[in-house]
Amino acid sequence: MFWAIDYLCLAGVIVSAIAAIRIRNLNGAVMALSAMGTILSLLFIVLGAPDDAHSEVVVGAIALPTLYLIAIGKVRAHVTDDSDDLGEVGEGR
Amino acid sequence: MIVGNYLAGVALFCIGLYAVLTKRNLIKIVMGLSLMEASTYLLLLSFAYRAHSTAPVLLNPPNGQSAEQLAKGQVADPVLQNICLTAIVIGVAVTGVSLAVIVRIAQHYRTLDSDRVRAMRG
Amino acid sequence: MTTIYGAICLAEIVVMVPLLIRLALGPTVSDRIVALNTISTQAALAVLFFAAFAQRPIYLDPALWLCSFSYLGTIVWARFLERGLL
Amino acid sequence: MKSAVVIVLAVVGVGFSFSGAVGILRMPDLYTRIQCSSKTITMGAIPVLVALVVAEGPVSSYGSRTLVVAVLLLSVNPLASHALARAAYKRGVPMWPGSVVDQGAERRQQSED
Repeated sequence: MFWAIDYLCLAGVIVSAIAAIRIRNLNGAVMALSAMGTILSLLFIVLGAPDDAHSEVVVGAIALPTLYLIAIGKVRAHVTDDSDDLGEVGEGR
Repeated sequence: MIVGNYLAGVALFCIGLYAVLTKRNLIKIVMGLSLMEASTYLLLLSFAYRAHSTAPVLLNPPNGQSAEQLAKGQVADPVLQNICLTAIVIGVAVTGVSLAVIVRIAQHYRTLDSDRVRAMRG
Repeated sequence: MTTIYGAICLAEIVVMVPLLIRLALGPTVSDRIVALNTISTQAALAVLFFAAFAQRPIYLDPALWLCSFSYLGTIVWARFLERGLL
Repeated sequence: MKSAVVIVLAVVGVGFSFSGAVGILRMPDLYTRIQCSSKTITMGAIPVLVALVVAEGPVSSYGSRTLVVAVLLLSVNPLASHALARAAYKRGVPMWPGSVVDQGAERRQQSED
């Protein structure tokens, strides 16, 4: 039972990490990163480290995505060129 | 059975390294760095875990054991967990500094493309 | 009884699979925020039942943190979305 | 007897959670997905939490924290869903083309004029 929970959490972490680098919209990639932080904190509890799970919840699931979103919002006002890797920076909603 | 955790940590590190090496957007590169940090946490806690162990807290021991029995070797390694805690805090600081540098780059060069930042061209 | 708790924890993690698919292919950012909100709720339930499965009450506190902080994050991101920052 | 009650409550909760998750995957636009999300949390989480309270007793360390989690879920989740739906509607996230009525369209038209 323990190893099934462990492997399911590992699979969730890997899937959301792949989603975080495959999604072209930057805000969506930040959301996938936040999902990775949440499932990683669950995995930390399964591995017997509740204190690390505390800090991972606060840092990896909330604080880090908010930092990324603030940085993307500040960058979008200044980036003017429209190369195809930047076209999805401010594609809102 | 813990080998699965090691393999997942290695896979996560490789995903982060792929993002750092192939993406051109600077924010995507910092995301790859975050993924590599996450693989580091996963590897440290997998090293700390022993078979059939629980958290290194001696209050309310499970299954009717006493605290002495629990301290004999049924707990995970607390030293590596402390190192992991330090790594998490340092990781968020590094990410914050990287994003601040990226905001300054975008204000100066008007781009996020790492090929167009001319000052670092060798 | 601990077997039942482990099975419930496993089922709550299996429920995350369609949410992860929606997170991966949601067309707008709002869809991804909805999926993320539900993922964190399922993670809190899984933490509660894993604490009952491992018989450690010390594992219960991250569930409280996960509940309160995930909603804080959702409300903050909704505020960003409303101001057009996202 | 207690384990039978726990199993029944857990099957009800997990079934509703899974149906809500499939609804979030299959629904056509954002607003119906938000509706599925709130149904999932209310009808899927509360029976499971009640199962844990029944199994461990309401004054044990498990039961008390479970009740706190239930109060948090019931109070803050409608707030988050409402804030998200309001922000998405203000930003103009499109509805499903087959939807029938949009009661906020007149006010949005007036505010744009």
